[in-house]
Amino acid sequence: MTGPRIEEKLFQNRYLVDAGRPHIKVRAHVTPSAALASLVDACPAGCYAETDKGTIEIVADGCMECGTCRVLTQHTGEVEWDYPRGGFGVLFKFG
Amino acid sequence: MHSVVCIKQVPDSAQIRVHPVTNTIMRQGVPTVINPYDLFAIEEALRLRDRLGGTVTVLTMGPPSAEESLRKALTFGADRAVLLTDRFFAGSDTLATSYALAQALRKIGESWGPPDLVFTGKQTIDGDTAQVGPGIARRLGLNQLTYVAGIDALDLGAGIITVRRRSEGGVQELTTRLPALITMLEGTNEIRRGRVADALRAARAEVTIWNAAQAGITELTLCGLRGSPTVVKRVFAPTARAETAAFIELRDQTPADIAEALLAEITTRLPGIEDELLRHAAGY
Amino acid sequence: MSETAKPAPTGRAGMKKQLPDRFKPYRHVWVYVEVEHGAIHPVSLELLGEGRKLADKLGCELAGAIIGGDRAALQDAAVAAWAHGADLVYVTADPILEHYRNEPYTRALTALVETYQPEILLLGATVLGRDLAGSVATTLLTGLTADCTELAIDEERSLAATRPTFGGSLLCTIHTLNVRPQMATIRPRVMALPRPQPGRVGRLVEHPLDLREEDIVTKVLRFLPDRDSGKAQLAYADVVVAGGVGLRSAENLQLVRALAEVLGGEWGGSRPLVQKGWMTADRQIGQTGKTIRPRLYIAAGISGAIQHRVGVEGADLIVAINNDAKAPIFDFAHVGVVADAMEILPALTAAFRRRLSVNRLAG
Amino acid sequence: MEQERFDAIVVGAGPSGNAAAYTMAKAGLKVLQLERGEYPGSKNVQGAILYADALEKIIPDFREDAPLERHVIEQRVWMMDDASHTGMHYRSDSFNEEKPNRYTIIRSQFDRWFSSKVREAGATLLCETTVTELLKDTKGRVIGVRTDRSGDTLLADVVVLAEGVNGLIGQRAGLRKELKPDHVALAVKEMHFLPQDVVESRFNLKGDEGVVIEAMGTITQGMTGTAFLYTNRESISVGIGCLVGDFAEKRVKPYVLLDAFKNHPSIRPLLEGSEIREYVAHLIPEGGYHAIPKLTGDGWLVAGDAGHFVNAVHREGSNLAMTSGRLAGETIVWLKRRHEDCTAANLAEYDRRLGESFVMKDMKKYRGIPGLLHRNRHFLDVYPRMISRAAQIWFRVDGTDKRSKEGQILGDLRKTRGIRGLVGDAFKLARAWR
Repeated sequence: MTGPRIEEKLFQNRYLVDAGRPHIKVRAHVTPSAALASLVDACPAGCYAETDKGTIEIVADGCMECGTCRVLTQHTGEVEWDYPRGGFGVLFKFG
Repeated sequence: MHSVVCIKQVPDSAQIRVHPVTNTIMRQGVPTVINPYDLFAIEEALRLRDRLGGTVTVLTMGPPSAEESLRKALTFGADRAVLLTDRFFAGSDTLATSYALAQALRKIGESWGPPDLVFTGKQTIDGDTAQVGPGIARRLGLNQLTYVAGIDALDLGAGIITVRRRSEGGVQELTTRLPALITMLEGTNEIRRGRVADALRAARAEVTIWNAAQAGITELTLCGLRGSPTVVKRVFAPTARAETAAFIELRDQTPADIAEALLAEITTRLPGIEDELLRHAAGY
Repeated sequence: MSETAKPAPTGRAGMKKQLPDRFKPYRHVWVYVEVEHGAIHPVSLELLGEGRKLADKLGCELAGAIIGGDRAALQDAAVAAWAHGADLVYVTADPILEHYRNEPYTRALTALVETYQPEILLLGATVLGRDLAGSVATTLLTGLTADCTELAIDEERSLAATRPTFGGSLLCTIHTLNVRPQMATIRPRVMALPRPQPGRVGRLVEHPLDLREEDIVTKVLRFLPDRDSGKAQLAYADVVVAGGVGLRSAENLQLVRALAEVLGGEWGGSRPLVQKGWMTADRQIGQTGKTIRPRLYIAAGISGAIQHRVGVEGADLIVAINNDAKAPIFDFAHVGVVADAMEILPALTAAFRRRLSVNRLAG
Repeated sequence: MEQERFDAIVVGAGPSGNAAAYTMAKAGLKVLQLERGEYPGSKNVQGAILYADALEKIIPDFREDAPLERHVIEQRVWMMDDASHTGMHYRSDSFNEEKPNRYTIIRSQFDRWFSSKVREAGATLLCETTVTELLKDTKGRVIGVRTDRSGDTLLADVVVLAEGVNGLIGQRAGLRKELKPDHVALAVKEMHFLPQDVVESRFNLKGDEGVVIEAMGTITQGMTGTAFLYTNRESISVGIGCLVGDFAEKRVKPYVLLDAFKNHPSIRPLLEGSEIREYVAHLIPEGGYHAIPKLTGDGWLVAGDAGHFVNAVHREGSNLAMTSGRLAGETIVWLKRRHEDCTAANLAEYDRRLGESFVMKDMKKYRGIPGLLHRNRHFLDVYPRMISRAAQIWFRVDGTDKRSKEGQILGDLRKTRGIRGLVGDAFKLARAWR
C-alpha cells in the first residue's frame, strides 16, 4: 500500500471526482511489465498499488494528471490514459 | 412554463482550513463554487423544461463576483441569469435574504412572466440553515414542498403538481397547486454537462444585474444587517479531540473474551444503547 | 491575508439590546414536541431536557407545544412531556393535522406562539422541524438559528445559540436581537436524553385550529415508511458497522452485514471497497461518500485515512478493529482493538446476539 | 443554419494559449479558446517565475493589475551534498527597479487574471471543455475540433495547439510522437504558507522583494534533476524534479524525494512552522532542441510546452511559452491581414519567426546538454561531493598549512575523477555549452 503519508498530502488538494468514470484504466494482465510495476513508485500521487495476486491496479481519485504513467508504459500499452471530463479531476488552488 | 432557480455562490467548504496555530480562517486560495445542493435544483428545472417547454431563469444574490456562478448555470442550459447585488444586502441573515429574493422574484415575474415553480437548494454548505426556501414561499404565498425526492406529475393546465418528499421515517407523496416552491433533496438527479451550444451561449450571454432599487426593493430597513434579527457574535474553531483510542487489553485473550470486553466497553460508554438495540431487535 | 477568527462581533452585535415593548410580555421556554405516525421523536425529549435547564436559568416555565391529529397519541405525548420536565403543554388536535403538511402546521404553531407568547422556541432539526421552523420564523418575522450544537443564556437573559458553519470546520455563536420568540433548531442526539420522572404531571391547555380542510391546497396521498425502502439509510442510521480492505475479500463483508443486522443498524465500507467492486457507491462512507452521525460506529479492517475520518468524526462512539496498531484510525477512534477483524466480528455478533436475547427474555 | 466558424481556436488557457488568444483577439480576430479546467490555471503547475520581458510585449501595463507575488532581487544557485550547500548568491539593489525583470507568481491566480484580459480583448472562452480530437478534411487539413461536450463540433481556419506538455491531442492526430522518459522530467511541488513577516525575516527581504533558489546535487539521489525554492508573498513554493526515466529506474517515490529535500539541513529552517496547503505534480519538457516536434501543418500550429519549449539549463519555460504563443498569434494575424490561408506553407512563417527569436536560439545553444547530463550522472553526484570536500578542507582552520591543503584538494580531485576524467568533463561541458 502507499502508506498513510501520501493521503495526508493529497487531502490538502481539491478534486472533483467523476464518480464511476475513472479517466485512467490499467488493462487486464497476469504479470505486470517492469514499466507498469515501476508506477507503484513513480506515480507522484501513489495511485498504483500491487494486489495480493501480483497484478497492478489503479485508484485514480488522487491523480494529478501529470502523464508519467502514460510516458513510462508507452511501449507496453498496459495503461489507457485520458484527460478527465471537462471540469473534473484535480483542481489546483495554487498550481 | 417558467421556473426560477435561486442559487448561491459559496466558498468550497471542503477547502476551508483553520490555521492550527493562529486559529484564523484561511480564505486565501479558497475557490468559490455553486452551492452543491443547488445543482440538483438546476437539473430538475432543466428536466421539466426539456419535457414541458418554457424557460428557466437563474437568480443569485451576492457580490459582483457571483456572476461567475451564473455563467456556469447558463452553461448547464439555463435561459437567463439575474444577479442581485448591492452593498445594502451585506450581512443579511436568512430573513433579510428571503425578503430580498422574494422581491426580486416578483420583479422577474413582471419581466419574464410569473414563475410556476421556484426552486432552491435544500440548504447551503456555508449557512446550512435551510430557511431561505421556506422564507421565500411564505412571503410569495407559494405552496412549500421541501426535501423533494422526485416530481411525479405536473399538469400545467390544471396547475397541479404531485411530488414525493422525504418526511420523518419515510417518504410522503403529496399533491398541491402551482405556483409552488421546491427544495430538492440531494442525490435525486445528476447535474448535466451543457452542450456546445449552451456553453457558447453562456460565454456570450448578458447577465442581468439589479441593485436593490432595480429589483423593486424599497424597504431598505428590511435588508442587510438592519433587516437581520439574528447576528453572529463569535466565530471560532472547534477544539479537536486529541487523545487516541483506549485499547482493549488483549494479553492472550480468545476472540470471544475480546468480544465480551468490547461489548462491555460499548454499553458503559453508551448507557442508553442497550434498550435502544432491544427496541430495534424487537422490530419496534 | 487570513481573516482572524477572534471574537469580532459584526457591527450591530456590540450594540446594547433594547427589546421593543410589544415583546416584553414574551416569557417562558417552549419545545415543539414532534409527534408523527403516533410516536414522539426522541429529539423532542432531548430538547425538553435542555429546555428545562434554560428555563431554570431564566427562572421561568418550560412548556411543550404539541400539534397533531391522533388525540390518543397527543395525550401520550403530553404525559411524556411532563415526565421529561415540562410544566405545561399546549395541544392543538385536529383531524386536518393527521399528516404533516406545512401550511396547517405553520398556522397552528404560529397561533399558539402569538397567543401564549414564549421568549424561546426550540424545534428538533428533523426533516419536519426544519420545514416548519423556516416558515414559522418568516411568518413571525423573527430570528431562527438552525442546527445548533449548544445553547446558553447570556448575562442579558438572551439565548446564545452555537452552531457549525462552513461545513462544520468552524463554530459560530448567534443571538436574536430585539425580536421574540428566539427560535432555534437542534440536531438529534446532540443534547443528552434526560432521565424521565414517571408520574410527574403538569397543566394542559387545548387550543383550537381555525382552518378548514377546504382551505388547504396541499393533500397527502400516501406515506411510504423507510423500513420498506431497501435503500441504504446510512446518513440517518443510529448504528453503523463498516468494513475496509483489511477484510481482504468481498465475501467477508457478510461478517459486517451480520453484526449490523444484530444491532439493527446499517452497514457500509470505505472508498477502496467501491473501487474493488466489493460494494456499491451508495454504501461508501467518507469524504466522497456519505457523512454519518451514528451513536455507535464500528470500523473493521479500515486504515482510517483522513478522507474516511472526515465522514465519521460526528459519531458518538467510534470502535476500531484493525490488526495494524499504527493504523491512523486509532488516532481518532474512542475504543481500539488491535486484532484481526475477521475473528473479532463474528465473536462480537455472537456476544451481542446472546446479550440481546437474554435481555429480551428478562425484559 | 450554417455552422459558426472562428478565425482561430486556441486549445488551452496556459501562458502560451492566453498569449496567442490575446494577440489575435486584440487584432480583432474571432477567437475561441477552450480550457479543460474549471477555470484557467486549475490544471496548470509551475515553480513559478514570471519573466516580465515576455509579458511586456503582450500586455505592456500588466503590472497595474496582474497578481504578482514578489519581484526577484536575489538568485541563489546551490550545489548540495547531504549536509551542505556550496553556492553563488547574486543579490542586487538594481533589481529594485521601476519595472522589475522577474517576479514569483501563483499560477492559478495569474492564469485567471491573464484569461480575464483575453476575454476583455474579445475572445470567447469555454471552460470545463476538454478537446478530444482534431477534425480534418478529406485532404488532411485541420478544420476544427471535437470536444467532450455533446452537440456540434467547432470549426476554424487554424487551431493553435497550446495544450501543454502531454500534447495528447497532437499525438492522437498523429502530429507528434509520445514523450520519451528521458526527454521529460516529473516535478513535484508543495505550497508552504507562512506569515508574510516570517518570509521576509527569513530571507532578509522588505516590501515585495523576493529570493529564488535553484539547487542541484545529491538531493536528487543520483537522478538527473534539480530542485527549487521560491518565495511568494505569504508562502514558499518548494519542489524537486527528475527525469521520468530515472524515477522509474531508481524506484524512488517522488514525494519521498521531496520530503528528503525539505528536511535537508539547508532547507528545513527556511520552511520551519509552515502550513502545507497543496501538493502538486507536473511534467516538464527537458529533451531540449532535438525533442521539439513538428510545429506547423495545414490548419494547425503548436506553442508552449506542447512544442517542448523549455530551456532546462536556465530553468526557463513560461517566457518561451508566452513568446511562442505571441509569435503564433502574430503569424496568424499577419496571414489574415494578407487574406492568406493558414496552410502549412504559409504557417512556415511561424517557424521563421521562432528561429529569429531567442526561443529557438537558446534551444539550439543548449541542444547537447540534456544528453550530456543524462550520460554523465556523476556531474550531479561526484562533483557536488568533491566541491563540498574541497570547501571543508579550504575553510577549516586546523593548523595544516595552506600549500598542503591545496595538495589535499588536488589529490582528492585526481583520486575521484583523474586528470583525464576532469579534462574530458570540462571539454564535454564546454562543447555542449557553446
